Amino acid sequence: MSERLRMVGAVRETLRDELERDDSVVVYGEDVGEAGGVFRATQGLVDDHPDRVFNTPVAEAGIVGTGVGLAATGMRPVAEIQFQSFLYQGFHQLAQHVARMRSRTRGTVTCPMTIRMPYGGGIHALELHSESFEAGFSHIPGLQVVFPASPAETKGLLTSAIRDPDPVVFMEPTRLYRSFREEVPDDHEIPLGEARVAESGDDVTVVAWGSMLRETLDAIEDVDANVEVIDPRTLYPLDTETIVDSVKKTGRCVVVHEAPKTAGMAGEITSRINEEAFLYLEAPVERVTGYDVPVPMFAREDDYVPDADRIESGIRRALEFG
Amino acid sequence: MSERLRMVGAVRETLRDELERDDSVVVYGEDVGEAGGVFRATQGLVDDHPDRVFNTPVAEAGIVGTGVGLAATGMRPVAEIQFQSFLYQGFHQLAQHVARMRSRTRGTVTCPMTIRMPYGGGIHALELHSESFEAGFSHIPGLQVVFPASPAETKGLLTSAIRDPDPVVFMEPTRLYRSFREEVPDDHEIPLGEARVAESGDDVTVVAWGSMLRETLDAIEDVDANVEVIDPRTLYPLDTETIVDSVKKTGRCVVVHEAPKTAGMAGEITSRINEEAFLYLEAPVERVTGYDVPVPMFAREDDYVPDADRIESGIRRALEFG
Amino acid sequence: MPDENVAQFTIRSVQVLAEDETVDEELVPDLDDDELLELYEQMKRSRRLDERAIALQRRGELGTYAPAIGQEAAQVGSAFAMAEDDWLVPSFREQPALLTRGTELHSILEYALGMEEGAEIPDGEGGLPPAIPVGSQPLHATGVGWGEALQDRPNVAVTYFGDGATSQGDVYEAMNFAGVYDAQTVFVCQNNRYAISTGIENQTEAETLAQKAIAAGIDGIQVDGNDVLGVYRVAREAMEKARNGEPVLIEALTYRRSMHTTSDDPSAYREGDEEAEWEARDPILRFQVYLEDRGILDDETEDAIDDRIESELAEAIERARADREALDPADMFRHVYAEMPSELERQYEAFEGDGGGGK
Amino acid sequence: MPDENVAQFTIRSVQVLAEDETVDEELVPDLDDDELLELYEQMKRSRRLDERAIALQRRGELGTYAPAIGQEAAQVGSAFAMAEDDWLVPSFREQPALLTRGTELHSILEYALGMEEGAEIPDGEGGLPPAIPVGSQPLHATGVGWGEALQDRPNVAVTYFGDGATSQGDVYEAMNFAGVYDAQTVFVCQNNRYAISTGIENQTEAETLAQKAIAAGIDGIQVDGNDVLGVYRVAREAMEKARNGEPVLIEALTYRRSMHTTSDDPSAYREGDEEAEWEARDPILRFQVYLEDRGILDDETEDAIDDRIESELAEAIERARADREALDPADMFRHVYAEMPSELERQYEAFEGDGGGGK
Ligand SMILES: Cc1ncc(C[n+]2csc(CCOP(=O)(O)OP(=O)(O)O)c2C)c(N)n1
Ligand SMILES: Cc1ncc(C[n+]2csc(CCOP(=O)(O)OP(=O)(O)O)c2C)c(N)n1
Ligand SMILES: [Mg+2]
Ligand SMILES: [Mg+2]
Repeated sequence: MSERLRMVGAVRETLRDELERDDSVVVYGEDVGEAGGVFRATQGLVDDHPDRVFNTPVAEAGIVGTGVGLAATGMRPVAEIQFQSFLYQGFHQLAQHVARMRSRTRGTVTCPMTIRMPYGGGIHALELHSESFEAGFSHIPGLQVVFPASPAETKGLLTSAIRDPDPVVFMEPTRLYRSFREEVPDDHEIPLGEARVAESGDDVTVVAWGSMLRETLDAIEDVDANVEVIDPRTLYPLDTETIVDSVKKTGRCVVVHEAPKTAGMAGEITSRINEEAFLYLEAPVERVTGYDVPVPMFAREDDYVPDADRIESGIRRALEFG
Repeated sequence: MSERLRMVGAVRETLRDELERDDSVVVYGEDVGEAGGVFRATQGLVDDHPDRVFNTPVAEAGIVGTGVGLAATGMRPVAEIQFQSFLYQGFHQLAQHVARMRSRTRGTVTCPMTIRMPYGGGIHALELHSESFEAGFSHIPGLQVVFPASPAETKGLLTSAIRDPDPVVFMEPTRLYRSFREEVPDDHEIPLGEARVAESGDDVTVVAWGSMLRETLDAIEDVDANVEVIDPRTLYPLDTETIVDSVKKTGRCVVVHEAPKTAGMAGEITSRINEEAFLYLEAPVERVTGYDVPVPMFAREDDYVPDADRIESGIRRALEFG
Repeated sequence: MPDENVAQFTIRSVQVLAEDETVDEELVPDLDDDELLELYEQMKRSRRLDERAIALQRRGELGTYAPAIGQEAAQVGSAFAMAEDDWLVPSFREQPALLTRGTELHSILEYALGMEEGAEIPDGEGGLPPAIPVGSQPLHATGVGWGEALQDRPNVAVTYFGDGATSQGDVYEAMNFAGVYDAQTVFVCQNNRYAISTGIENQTEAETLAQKAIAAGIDGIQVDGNDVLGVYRVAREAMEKARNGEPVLIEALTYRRSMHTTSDDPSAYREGDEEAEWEARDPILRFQVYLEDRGILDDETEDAIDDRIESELAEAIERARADREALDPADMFRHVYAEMPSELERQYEAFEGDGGGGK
Repeated sequence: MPDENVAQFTIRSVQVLAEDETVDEELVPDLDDDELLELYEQMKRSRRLDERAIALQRRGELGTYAPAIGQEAAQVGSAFAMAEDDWLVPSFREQPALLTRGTELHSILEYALGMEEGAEIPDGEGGLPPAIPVGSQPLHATGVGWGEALQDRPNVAVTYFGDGATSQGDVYEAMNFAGVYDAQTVFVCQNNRYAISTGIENQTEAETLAQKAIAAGIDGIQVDGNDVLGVYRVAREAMEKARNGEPVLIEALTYRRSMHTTSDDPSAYREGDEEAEWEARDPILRFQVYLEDRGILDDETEDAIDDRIESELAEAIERARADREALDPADMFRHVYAEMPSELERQYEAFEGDGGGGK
C-alpha cells in the first residue's frame, strides 16, 4: 500500500505507524499535542495515543535531557524541536549525554533517541528559524545526522532513525514540508549511511541534501552537461564510497549546502574526495554554500540561501576549470 | 620590559594588565576569585580588583548570557569557562546572541566579549575535560576563534582579543599551561587573523595550532625533510593566504588537530587549499586528527590525541605520495 | 528542629482597577490626567498597530507577526513606570512596551518585514533588540542590571517574557544571578495563559509564576495584568527596589486574546467561550470606562487620539514600505564584524559579482 | 484582591539524631540492628575508599578523585531507603550511594583510573553512570521517573547533585518537568556548602536550597545531612511520594570536609577553623556513638567491619590494577555505535595499522 503525501504528511504517517507498531515509542515536544506541532507534523497523534504523545514545557534542554532517561527505561523517545536553532538550548545534553551514553558505559546504557526538527530557510519565518548546523552535529561522535529530501525518503529514513539503536538528529527541510506530494510506500526503511544517486551523469558530480537537493535538480536543467547528483541522505555516517566513485568517474565535484561556508560539511566532503580520489580530480571541489554571515532576517534571506542560479554557476565553474 | 612566564602566567598577566588599563574590563567565571581558577590563571586578580573580578554561580548559560548584557552597558566581559565542553551549557547564548548581536542590530549593539577556556587533552582529567570543538565555533558567523600556542603568543593574542570590538572564543591548550616558560614581552598585540610561520621549509607544509603545534615541532625533528610549519593562531578569521602561499611552494600539506576527524577544521583548510592552490598540490592534504569517537577517559586518552609519531607518519605519507 | 519550619514565603497579588470598575482608592497611583491619557493612548496605539499588522500580513505584506492584543495593560503600565535611561529588554511580542518607550511604528513594521533595520537601537538609547529564542533575554537584562550597578548608575533593566519562558532554565539562571549580584533588574512575566498551544497548566505545576522568584531568593509578586493602574503601581515599586539592587519578578496575569502569531490558529486548541470571557476583561475597555467615568476622556479626545494613531500608522506603513524597497541585500555582509575578514570579503565580492542576490 | 496573599509556602527541616546525640524518638525510623549496622558499615566503607583513593592518587596511581568525606550520611541514608529496582542517577562524588546500591569497589577505582569500564551498568540494574557536567543528570532522572510512570512500574529514580548544581538551569528544568509529568523522581541536593571554592553564599540569594522546589511546584524539604537516621526518614517518605507520582526535592545540609577533588587545595579559600568545626559534626562519628550507646556496635563488630573493608579494598585495588593493565585502547572504537560506521572502521584500521596507540 502507498499513499500520495507531502513531506509533512510522511512525517506524520511514520510517527503514527511507529507509535502503533512499538509501544515504547513516545512522541513529545513543544505543541506536538492538540495543535499537532507548528507545522502540523504530529496532527492527530495525541488523539490515538494520549498516553504517548506529550506537549512539553518550553525547554529544549528538558526535552533532550529527559530523553536520555526515558531511553534508559526502555522507551524510544522521538522528540520534536520546534526549529533547529532551538536545539542549541539543549546542545549540552546532546553533546555530553545523548551522543556519549553508549561509549561512556561501554554499551551497557544506550540512547536510541530521534530528535526531529525543521531546518533551513525558505519560508520567511522569524530570526533564528532558518539555521542548518549539520556540520556541528556531524562533528559530535555518537550522533547520526539524517536529511530527507522527499516524502517517500522521509518515510524510509525516519522509520530507520526511530528503529535505530543509536541517536539520530533528523533534519527536515522546512520549505519542502508542503512543496510537493509523491507516493509514499508503507513500512519501508532506508538504511542510514547510504547515499542515493538522484541523477546519473559523467561530466560533474553534485553533492546536495535536504532542500538543496531540490534546488540542484532545478539547476541542472539549465546546465548543458551530464550532471551526476548525489544525495548523501545521512551526513554521519557519510557514504563516502558513492561520492568518491562518482568523482572518479566525473573528475569534478560541487558540494551545495545552506549552512555558512567556513567549517561546513562541504569541507569534509572535499577532504574525503581529496584523500580518496586525488588523482582523478580535474578541478577543485566547488563549494556553493551560505555565506559566513548569520542567516539574515527574511527580507534578505533569499540572497543568503543558495538557489538554482548559484548552483548552476558553481557547476559551470567546476566544468570550466582547467 | 618582559618576564619569563608559563602560559598560565601569561594569561594572568594579560588579565591583570587589561584590568589595570581599562576600567570596563570584568573578569568572571566559576572559581576565578579567591581560588584563582582551577588552573590558577586568575590568581590574585580579585585582590587588586575586588569590584571587577567575580566568582559566578555554576551556570555557563548565565555566564555567557549576562556577558551580553554587561557588554551592552559598556563593560568588557572576559569570562572564563572552566573547561571547553562546559561552554555547551551556554552554547545557545553564544550562537543566538553573542555571535549575532552586531548583525541583528546593524552594529547598534555589539558584544566585545572574550570567552576564555582550557581545551584539549593531555592532563589526565575527568571525562568531558578534553574536548576541542573549534570547528563548531568557527562555523558560527560573528565569532572569532583564537588559539595561543606559547606564553608570549598568549599575551599578544589575549590582549588583542580583549580589546577587539567583537566576540572571541579563546581556547587555551590545557597541557601547555605549565609546560614551559619563555620571555613574554609587555603590552603587545598580535593581530587576530594572522598566521605565523613557525618553521620554514619547502618540502611539505604542516598546519597545526594550540598544543598540536608543539607536537608538530617535536615530530619534525625526526623527519628528514624541510618542513614548513604554520600556526594559524586564529581559525576564524583564518589566514588563508599564508597557508596557500606555503602550499604553493611545497605542494604538500598536513593538517593536525585534536578534534575528531569528521567535520573538523582540517576539512575546511583542505577546501581552501583546494580552491586556491589546486594546481600546485602534489598530494592529497593529509589529516592527522582525533578519531570519530568521544574523547575517551584518560586511560585511553593518549591513544586518542595525535602525537609526534602520528604526525610524523602523516608527514611521511604526504611526502611519499605520488 | 527536630521537625520545624525554617523558611516561609508568601506571594501577594495586587489589583487596583477591577473588572467591574471598582477601584481601590488607596492603591491608585499618583498620575495626572495627561499621564493617564498617555497610558490609554499607548494601549490603543499598540492595539491598532496589531490590527493593521495582522491585516497587512493577511495580504502578504508582512511576515510572521505576534500580536499583543489583550496584553496592553501589562506592558504599557510597566514600561510607563520606567525612568528615561532605563533599559527595555524585550521578547517578540512587546509592541506595547516598545511604543511606550518611544520606538517608532515604522521600526516595528520593518522588523515584521524581515529587516534588521527594525531592530536597530537608536544611538544613546538603552535597549536590546527583540529576542526570538524564548527565555533567552532575561539573562541579558541581568547582565545590564549588573553592569549598571558596577558602573554606579541608577538605571534599571526591565525584561519581558511569557509564561512559557519560565520553563527555560535561562530564566531561572537570570533571576539567580540577579539575586547574587544585586542586579538592577525587573523581570516582567506576562502570564497570558498560553505558550503557542500549550496552556499554563501544562507548563508547570507551580500555582503561580511569581513564586518562581523564591528559587532565586528574590521578590516575586502577582498583579492583574489587565489592570493598567495595578501594573503601573507594582512595576513602579519593583523598579525602585531594583534601582537599589533588589531585583523583582512580576507576574502579570493576562490573556493572549488573539493568535500566537499570524501563522497560528487558536481554534485548534482552545474554545471560543474562553476567548469571549477574556474579551469582557479587555484592559483597554476597562481603563476607557474608568477614564470616562472620571471625565478624563471624552468623545472629542477619543477621536483626536484615534485620528493621530491612524495618521501615524499610515505614515509608518508608507515609510516601512519605502525602506523595504530601498533595502540593500549586501548589507548582510557589512555588520557581522567591525572589520570584514578577508574570507568574508571574498564571499561578498562573489556575491556582488554574481550581480547581487547571488544571481 | 486588591492586595492579598494568594500563595504560601513553608520549608520544613528534619533532624532525628542531633550533633549532641539527642534523639527524637518519635521520628526514629523503623530499622533493625542489622540495617543500622549496614548503614554504619557503608559509611565507613566509603570513607576508607576515599582515604585510600586519595593516597593512591598522591602516589600517581589514580586520576582526579572527588572524595565524599563528610557526606556519607546524606548519601548512605538516602540510598539505603531505595527499593531494589529503583534507579541511582549520580554525579561524580557519589561513592557512598554507589556502594550502598551495590556498585563494586573495583568499578569505582577503575573509573578513577580513567577507564570507561568503571561506568558500566551491570545488566538488568537500574542506574546511570556518574555525570561529570554539573547539574546535567537530574534531567535524566526526571526522564527515568517519567518513563517508569509511563510503563506503570513502581520504580523511582533518585538523583544526587550539589549546591552548585542548583544554579544550573537544567536542575530547575528537571524539577519542573518532573512536576508536570508526575515523574517518579527524588532529587537529593547535597548542600555541602561549596562548589569547588565558591561558597553557598555566592551561589544564590535563596536562604534554603529546598525552596528551589517551589518554583517547580513540587515538594521541597530540608534535612540534617549529617544525620543518617534523619536522612533515611526523609528520603523514605520522599520515595513513597515519588512512587505515587509526586516528585520531591531534598536538601541535605552537610559539609565537604575534604578537598573538592585531588587537584584542589581548600586552604586557598577557607579557614581551618571551619573545617575543624565540621569535623566535630562528622556523620560517622555521630552515628557510631549512637550505635555504641545502644549496644548495637561493640569493638568486636567494629573490628570485623574494619577488617572486611580493608580486605575488600585490597582486593579491589588489585583487580583494578590488573584490569588497567589488560585494557585495550582500541575499545574506544567499539562502543560508539551499535555498528561501526565505515569511516570509523577505516580510522580503527589505521589505528591498529599504526600498531595501536597510534604509533
Ligand atoms: C528557545 C525557543 N524554543 C522554542 C521557540 C518557539 N516558540 C516561539 S514562541 C513560543 C511560546 C512562548 O510562550 P510564552 O513564553 O508564554 O510567550 P508568549 O508567546 O505567550 O508571548 C515558542 C515555543 C522559540 N522561539 N525559542
Ligand atoms: C557544567 C559544568 N560546569 C563546570 C564544571 C566544573 N565543576 C566540577 S564540580 C564543580 C562544582 C560543583 O559544585 P556542587 O554542585 O556543589 O557539587 P560538589 O562538588 O560540592 O559535590 C564545578 C564547577 C562541570 N563539571 N560541569
Ligand atoms: Mg504565554
Ligand atoms: Mg557543593
